[in-house]
Parts: sequence; structure tokens; C-alpha cells
Amino acid sequence: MEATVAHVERILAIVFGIVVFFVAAIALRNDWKSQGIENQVFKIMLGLLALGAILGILAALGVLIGKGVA
Amino acid sequence: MPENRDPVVHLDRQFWIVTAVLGVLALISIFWWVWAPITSIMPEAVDKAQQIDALFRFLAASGTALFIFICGYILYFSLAFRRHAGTPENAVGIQIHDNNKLEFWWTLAPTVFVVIMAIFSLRIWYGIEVAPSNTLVVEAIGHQWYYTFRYPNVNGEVKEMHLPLGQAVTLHVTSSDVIHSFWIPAMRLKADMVPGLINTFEFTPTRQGRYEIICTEFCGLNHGLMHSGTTVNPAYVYIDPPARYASWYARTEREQIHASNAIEAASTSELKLNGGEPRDGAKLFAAKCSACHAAGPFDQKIVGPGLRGVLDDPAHPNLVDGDKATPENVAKILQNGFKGSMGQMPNQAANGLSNKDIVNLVAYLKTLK
Amino acid sequence: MAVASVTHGAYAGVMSEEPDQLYVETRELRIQGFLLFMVSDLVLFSSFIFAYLYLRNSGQGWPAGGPKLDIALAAVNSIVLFGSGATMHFALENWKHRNFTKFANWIVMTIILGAGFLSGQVLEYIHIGARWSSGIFGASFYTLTGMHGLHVFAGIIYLTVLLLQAAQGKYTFTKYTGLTLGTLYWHFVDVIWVVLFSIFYLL
Amino acid sequence: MTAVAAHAGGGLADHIHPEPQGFIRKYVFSIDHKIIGIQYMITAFLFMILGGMLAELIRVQLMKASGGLMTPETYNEVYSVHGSTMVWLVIIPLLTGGFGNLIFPVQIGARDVAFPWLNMLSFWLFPPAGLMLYASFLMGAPTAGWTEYPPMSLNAYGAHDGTSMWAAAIFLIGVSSTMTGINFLVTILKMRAPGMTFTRMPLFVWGQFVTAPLLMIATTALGAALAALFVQRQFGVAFFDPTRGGSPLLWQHMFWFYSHPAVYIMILPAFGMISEILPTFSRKPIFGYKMIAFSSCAIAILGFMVWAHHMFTSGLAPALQLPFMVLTMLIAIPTGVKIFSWVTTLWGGVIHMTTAMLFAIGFLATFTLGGITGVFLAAVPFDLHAHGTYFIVAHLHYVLVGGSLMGILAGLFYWYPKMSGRLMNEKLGKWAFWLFFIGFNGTFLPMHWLGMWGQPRRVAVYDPQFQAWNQVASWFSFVMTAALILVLFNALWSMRNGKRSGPNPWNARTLEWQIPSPMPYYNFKHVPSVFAAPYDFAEPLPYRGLEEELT
Repeated sequence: MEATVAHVERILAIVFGIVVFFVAAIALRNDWKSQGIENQVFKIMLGLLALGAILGILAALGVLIGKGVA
Repeated sequence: MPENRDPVVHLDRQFWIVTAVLGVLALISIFWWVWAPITSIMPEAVDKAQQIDALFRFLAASGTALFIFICGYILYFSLAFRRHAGTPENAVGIQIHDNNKLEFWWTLAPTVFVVIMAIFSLRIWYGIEVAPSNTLVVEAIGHQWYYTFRYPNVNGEVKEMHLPLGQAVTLHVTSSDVIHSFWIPAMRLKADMVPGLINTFEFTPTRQGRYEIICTEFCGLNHGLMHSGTTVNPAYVYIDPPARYASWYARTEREQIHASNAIEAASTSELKLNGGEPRDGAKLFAAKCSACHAAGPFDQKIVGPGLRGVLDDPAHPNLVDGDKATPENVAKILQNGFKGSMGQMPNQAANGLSNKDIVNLVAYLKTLK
Repeated sequence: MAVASVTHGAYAGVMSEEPDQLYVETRELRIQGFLLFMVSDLVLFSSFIFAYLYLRNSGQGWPAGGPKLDIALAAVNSIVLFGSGATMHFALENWKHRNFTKFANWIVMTIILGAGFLSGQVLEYIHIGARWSSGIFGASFYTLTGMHGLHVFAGIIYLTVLLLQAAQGKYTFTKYTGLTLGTLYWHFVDVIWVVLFSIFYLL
Repeated sequence: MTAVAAHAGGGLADHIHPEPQGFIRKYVFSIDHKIIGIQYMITAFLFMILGGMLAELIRVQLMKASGGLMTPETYNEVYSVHGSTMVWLVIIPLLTGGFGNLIFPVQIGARDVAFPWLNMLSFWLFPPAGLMLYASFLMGAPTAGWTEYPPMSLNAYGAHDGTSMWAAAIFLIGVSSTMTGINFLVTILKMRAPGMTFTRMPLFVWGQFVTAPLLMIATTALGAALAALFVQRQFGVAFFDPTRGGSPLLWQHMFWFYSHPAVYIMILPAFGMISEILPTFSRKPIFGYKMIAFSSCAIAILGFMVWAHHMFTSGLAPALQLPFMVLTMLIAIPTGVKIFSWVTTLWGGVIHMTTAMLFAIGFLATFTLGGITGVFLAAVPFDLHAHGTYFIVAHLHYVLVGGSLMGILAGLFYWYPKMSGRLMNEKLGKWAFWLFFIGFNGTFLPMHWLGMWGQPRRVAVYDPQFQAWNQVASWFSFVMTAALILVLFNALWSMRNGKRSGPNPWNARTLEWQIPSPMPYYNFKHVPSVFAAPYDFAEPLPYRGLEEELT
């Protein structure tokens, strides 16, 4: 039972992680030329968001796992 | 802009005379620091002390010379360019803004000085931090408010520190309670004694005598007494000629072995482990053991491991000496102490435990789950 | 300009469809001030992250075999929070395109996802079963994630207030500094989680 | 003349919130930067009296090697609260909240800071925090010094309950400092008058400009450390307790990551003050303007990279000691450049020996000594001897009293007319200066050799062989206290009886002197345009649009 919950969680994380990654990446591309200090910060943050999505996917796939994390 | 319109200035004779006078004063101060009788006030007891004093002489000489120049010029300029009674209210000074050449030189000069000082310091620092092999390893432990020492092959902690003249020493310092500091002014060396951490330095005693140890890190109510004024045992290091050191060491080793022999005899008489009082054991644990052992899980290491579940830990079925974790074997370690590659624990006598105490402690340890 | 003529107005922008000079400059001040606030908040997190790494590497008392963290839950939960960053981005974009309904929908979505993340964190806390005061793992994990959770919680309230204010007409389609700041804040909370997720679950 | 900036309309600086009416909104919960500055100063000087009394208790206790005035327990409380007071409730608030608020917005031609309301909030966190610190005496004040190293700051090792109160109080001060830093930074970045480029800013503004990021970043790190100490004490969260896997050294890292930059928070604004006062009373441009400004930046940046030099004896990894030692020594270079520039500013001037100028010159001498001993301590081998002794006490008082406080007193005499419209009494002022200078050096100079010979700091009793020099220090400390009382008396007395100053009694050239004294609510009727740095005493004033200010 425990294992199936974890499986569902992993699959959800991967599917939505891909969605979030593409949303962030496309938003970043659309905003690429915007001016103003707040937009520069937005761009950095969208980039980090995309990175976060990738990390989430990799964690769900079991590629990146910390020491002693179940 | 105005920078380009700075007037060309010439320094007058008076300025150069003052500079010459300051130069002479600075030279005098340098000579003073080079030959200052530092050792007549504070003897240099170890090799490193001479090197650190050399660095100090260098720092003090250059610092004083610099100070003389700066203060001399401040004083001279303040007096020489003081507004006189007759000067009109709207008089202005010489309108110079900067001088690239001058600023270049006075940026370069401290830079060079810093480089020299850094190299000088590094060389001495290297000698302090990097221990040669073949040293005598001594451990100093800070307590509120006294020091104890451990010597190789000597059971338990001794209350005096003796070092042989001419023998390189590696000193490990740590603490059993709060942060103390271990400073011997005659050695010009100091290290903080931090609980759960071992700090190390190395030196070779070069001068016989008795020198004071002082605590310089605030450690509670009697911090001000934690030197030779302490009420428990005065903090001194004795640097002895090798022969006298050897006899002290032999005597100490013998006395400490006597102490453990007595325990050996006691341990032959089997302890009856039932009937111990866990509550008394808990008090004893807090007083005698908690400096080195937590009541928490095994990984909570202070000096030794945490002791929760010591008698019932599937991850660690054996004790440190390899025996099974039974109450009897725990009692054995409490009686005899332990010495091994992982560290050591004082025996019954050194810890001041009676047989009854051991029974109570084992009873308490059983309750830690 | 005489004193009398400049002493009205304060820093509040005058409501009109096109931004005036005062509004533009006040907006810059507020955004810059807010960014600096974020920098100092980042320092706060960084300090505790330093404390965590220091304690973890000082080698005493870190749970043997590691803490019992649930990486599957954390992964999906992280994606929920990152997704809320994406929805918040849509909300602001729709405001810029003068579509209030879509803005409101996306911001509600963001709030729901934020709340979902917090619930996930509660599950994780229950799963771990350690306590704040139990050892250095408890100290660093619960302090950092707890601080972050408080930021998310504050963010949910912040966004709710912004939504209500927008509904009451406090912001126009040309003057919406408050919404920009809210979005910045929410993204900041997301990005902090990228770091926390990495150091606790992936390191 | 061509250099007036393109956006000469004045922009944001044109706008000002309406003048509030009624005593409360005008003088208590005021959002006017000048009133807030004065509020900071009054509060901080009140705390200085308290902290000074604690200092005298310390010196009286140390008159005798066996102590005698207080128990060690009380003594530990006294010096801990003395240190905390002087650092957080006196020097930092005076230099940033006090003089910073009062002067720098006017110097950049602004009508207020960027966030006046936040400014008020910053101030109103300060008195409650101070009261909390002193309230900790009721439940047992902190005893482990202003640094509060664990484990001594944990109750299991003898700390008092008030230590948590201390942490909370300093946390509040930290929040206040952070907000001030953000406020000042945005103000300087965004609200300068037209034409006020960075290289035309008065050097006091430069001082505040480099201090603001330190306030903003370093103080937040302190907040984290204090929060961790607080939860460690109150909820048993094992950050620092060595018996539960925590690390006492972690606190030292977190604390000094703040407290070393804090040293520069306490000195950079004072550098700025000195850089205003020296040229004004020498009637000469400051020598090497750019070098002074940029060296402040260098000091601020280096200041973040040297914190562990407070931990050379604590058990820092040898590989870390090296970079920290070298980086610390590097700070000597920009500092040296500054001192050389100041001394050269005196050369060829027409020096008006006012009290402010005396204090500024005194600052040069004493701060130089403090700086030199600072370089000594950067050398690890010397630090191994001097760390934790009275040598440190001497060094830190030379930079904080001989540096920061001297700067503050110079600034007080210099800018007093801008607060009150009157001058402080010069004769009393000069007496105060000489008493202060002699008293200060007599108190702290002997501590150098006391420390070298073996007197550790934070001791309630000490080796009797040091008693003579301790008595010298104590007697001179009474002289210093008398001088400070004289200064405070002078400030009070001059409020009513001082000579009227007029707008510009010193013939100074920065913007605050071109408007009436005391400064009007709106600062400027017209925001001026600026077309040069303010130090060319032979030239006409480099401002346009000030014609109506004094009418």
C-alpha cells in the first residue's frame, strides 16, 4: 500500500513537473526582452523555477537522492 | 574640472625639518623595540615564544614609527596652519584636491608592509600549526574552574602539568563543560578549550621554570580565578630538566596504576548488580558522566557515545571493548575504565565511584531506552 | 514650485488611467525597497542554511543513516509549489492584459496550490515524526522548513488581501505596483523552496 | 556647468508629505527624518548615561584586585549589559539613526527619506528594545558578555533567564537597523537632487551609503543567530548545545558574520563625519575625495570576508585561518589611505580650532592607534597571545570610543546648530575635549600592557600584581566620565542659552548649511541643482535654485 502511494506521488511529480518546466521556460522566453529591475528579477526567478521543476522530476525518478533519504 | 587647476605646491624647509625630527624619533622607537627587554618582564619559555616576540617587535616597531609620523604631522599641521588672529574671516587654504603620485605611493607603501607582515606571520604560524613527528602528546582538559591533564600511558587525569625541557610537545586541549581557554603567557600561545572539539598546538620548551596558565575565555563565576589563583588547584606548567621530568612521570604513572590496581582488586569481588537505585544513578550520571556522555542516542557523541539504549541497541550489540552489551560488562568498563584507539575513559577510582555507585549507574542505564 | 503646491498628495498615486510622473517614481522606490527587503530575507534563510550545513558536517549528532525523509511526497509537493509560481505568473500577465476575471481565477488557483503545499508539509512532518528539539536534524530541518512554511502562509494571506483589494478597485490596469510586489514575494518563496528542497532532499 | 543632470525637473524629491499638526504627530510619532534623527539621539544619549554608569561600576570594581564592590555574578551582568548597550543602543543608533537621519537626506537635496513611515517604525522599535534589555536585570541579566557565547549563555551552564530577553531585545534592534538600512539605501540611490552624481555626494553621504548595505545584510544574519539562540534557550532546539550535537563554534560564526561588519557600521559613518569636519575647518578641499569614498567601499566589502579573525584561537581549521588573516591585513590598506588623506587635508589649510575640529583631530590620533593595534591582532601568531586579554579591551575601546564616539562628539558640536538653531558653548566644549582626550587615553592605554602581561578580560577579580595600572585606568575613567557629563550639560544648556548660529556658522558648503537653522520641515523650498562636489572653498557654491531658501 505504502509503495503504491509513493508511485502515484512520483508519477504526479513527473507529469506536473514537465508541465511546470515548460510553462516556466516559455514564460521566460516571452519575457526575455522585458525591461525594468523587477522584470530582471522575474526572469531570474522563472529560470530558478524551471530548475526547481527539473530537480523535482529527477528526485521523483530517483536519479538525484540525498544521503539517507528514503 | 577643479582637479586640473590644482596649484603647484612646494614643501618648505620647515616641513622637511619636522620630517627629519620625526624620522629620528621613529628610528629611536624602532631601536627601542628591537632591543626592548621583553624577556625581563615576560620570560620566553618555548621556542615559539621567541618567534612570536620577534614578530611582535617587528609589528610594534613599525606601528610605533607609523604612529609617530602620523601624530607628528597632525600636531605640526595643526599648529603651523592654525588660523591666526589677523587672518581674514574668508581666507581659504591651498586649494589642492589630490596628487596621484602621492596617493599611489601611500597606497603602495601599506600594501608592501602588509605583504611583508603576512609572510612573516605565515612562517611563524606554520611552525605553530604543523607538528613534527615524535612529539610528546599531552592533553589538557578545562573544567569549571581548573585544568586537568592526561599523559600517554598514565591512567586518569593528573592535576599538574610537567613538560621536559627540549622535548617537542603536541598539546591537545578540550573542555568538559563550557568554553575555556588555555593561555600560557610565557609561551605566547593560547587555544580555546571547546567542548566536543580538540584544538592542537605544538612547541618545544626551552626554559626551565614554573609558568602560570590563564583562562581567557569567559567561563562562569570564577573565571577571574582560573589561573594560579584558583581555589581547586593552581594552574601552572612546570618545565623540568629531562631527568626530573622522568622521575615525576614515573612517580605519576606508578601512583595512577596503584589507583587502578586497587580497583582491579575490587572488581575481583563480584558486584551484585540487582537492587540498584535508578534515581541515584541518574544523579550520578549527571554529576560524573554527562560531561562526556549524553543520555541521548548513540550518535550524540560528546567525548564518548550517547548512552541511551546502551543495553538494548540492535545497531550496537557490543560494547566498545568488544564484549556483549550486558549489565555485567557495562559494570566492568565502569570499574576498569577503557583505553583504546577510539579514546579512553577513566576508571572507577579516577571517576571517584564506589561499588554502590556503579550498581546504581547500571540500574539507571537500564532505564535509558 | 511653491511649498503649498507640493505638500498635498503624499506618496499615494492619484487615481487616473495613465501613470503620472509621481506614480512612476514612487513605484520605482517601492520596488527597489521591496527587492532589498527580499535580499535581507534571503540573508536570513542563508544564515540558517549555513547553520544546517555546518551542523551536518561537524560530524556530531547527525542521525546515523540519515533522517527519514519522504522524497516522493517532497517531489510532488515541490512541484505543487512550483506550479503555484507558474499560476501566479499567469495571474500577473492577465492583469497586464486587462483581464480581471482570469487574473482572479489564477490567483485563486495560486492560493489553493499554496495551501496544498502547506498540507503536504504537514504530512511530511507527521511522517518524519521527529521533534524540533530532537537533535540537530530537528533543529535545522524544522527551523528552515518552518520558516519557509510561515513565509508561504504569510504569502497566502498577502495574495488574498491583494485579490480583495483588486476586486475593490484599488489597482488600475496601469497602476498595480502592489500586485507586482505580491508576485515578487510569491516567486521568492518558490525559489527559496528550490534551495531548501535541494539541500535537504538531494544533498 | 554642463553637468547638471538631464532630469532637472527634480522628480521625486519635489514631493513631500503634508506637515502634520499637533504635538503627537509632530514630535512623537513623527515621520519627519529630522525629528526622528533627534529622537534617536536623545534616546541613545539617555542609554549612554546608563551604559556609562555601568562602565563606572566596572572601573570601581577593578580598583581592587579582589574586587569587592559587586559579586562576580553581578559584575558579569554589568559588563555584559554595558557592552550590549554601548554597541546596540548608543553607537549604532547615534551614527545611523541619529546623525544619518538628521543630515544625509538634506545633504543629497531630498525632502525626506524614501519611506518616512518605515523610518518612524524603525525608531519606535528602538526604545522598547532598550527597555527590554534593561528589564532583563529583573529576571537576571545576561552574563556572558556582549558576545554571549554558548554554552555560557545557556541556563544549564549558569546563564540567567534574562539572556532570552537580551536576545529578543537585540533582535528588535536588528529589525530596526535592517529597515533603516533598506530605507537609506533606496533614498541615496533614488532621491538625490538633480546633478548630485555619486562623485559629488558629500563624504558623510558616502559613509551612510556604504553602511546601509551592511545594516541590511549583516544585521539580518545577527537576527538569525539571535533567533537560534532564543529557540535553543526556550525550546531546547539543539543549535549550540554541545551535549546534544550542536556546535558552540556555529554561534561564533553566525555572531561574528554580523559583528565584524557591525564594527564598520560603527566606524564608516564616523569616517564620513570626519571627512566633513576636516575640510570645513581647514578651508580646503578634502584631499583625495575619490580615494576616501572608494576606500570606504573596499572596507565594507572586505568587512564581510574577515569575520573569523575573531576566532583564531577558537578552533578554526588552519586552512581557513590563512585567508582570514590575509584579508584582515588587507583592510589596513584602505584605512591607511584614509588616514593619510585626512592628515594631508590639514596641510596648507587655514585651520579654525573649534571644538568640533579638536574632536576630529583627536579622532585621527586615537583611531590611528586603534587601527594599528588592529593590524597587530590580524597576525595570527600575535593574536594567539593577545586574544581574550585586556589588549583586546584596549583595542576595541580605541576604535569604538577613540574612533566612533569621538566622531559622534565632533558631529554633535558641528551639527548642533542644525538641530537647535544655536551653537554649543565653545569654551565648555574645549574643556570637555581636553578632559575627554586625557581621560580616555589614561583609561585605555594601560590596558594594552595589562593584557600583554596576562590580565584576561571579563574578570571580576584579578592577579594583584596588576592592581596599580588598573587603578590608574579607573582614576582616568572618572576624568573621561566628567568630560562626557560636561558635553551633555553643554548640549542641554546651549539649547536655551547658546549663541544663535544663523544658517551657516561654520562657512560650510554642503547643502544642509544653505538652509535655515533649525532646518524647516520641508528642507528646501526648491530642490536645488548640483554641479560640483561641495569642497571647493575658493569657488562660489556649486548649487542653483537656493535663492529663496533663506528668505
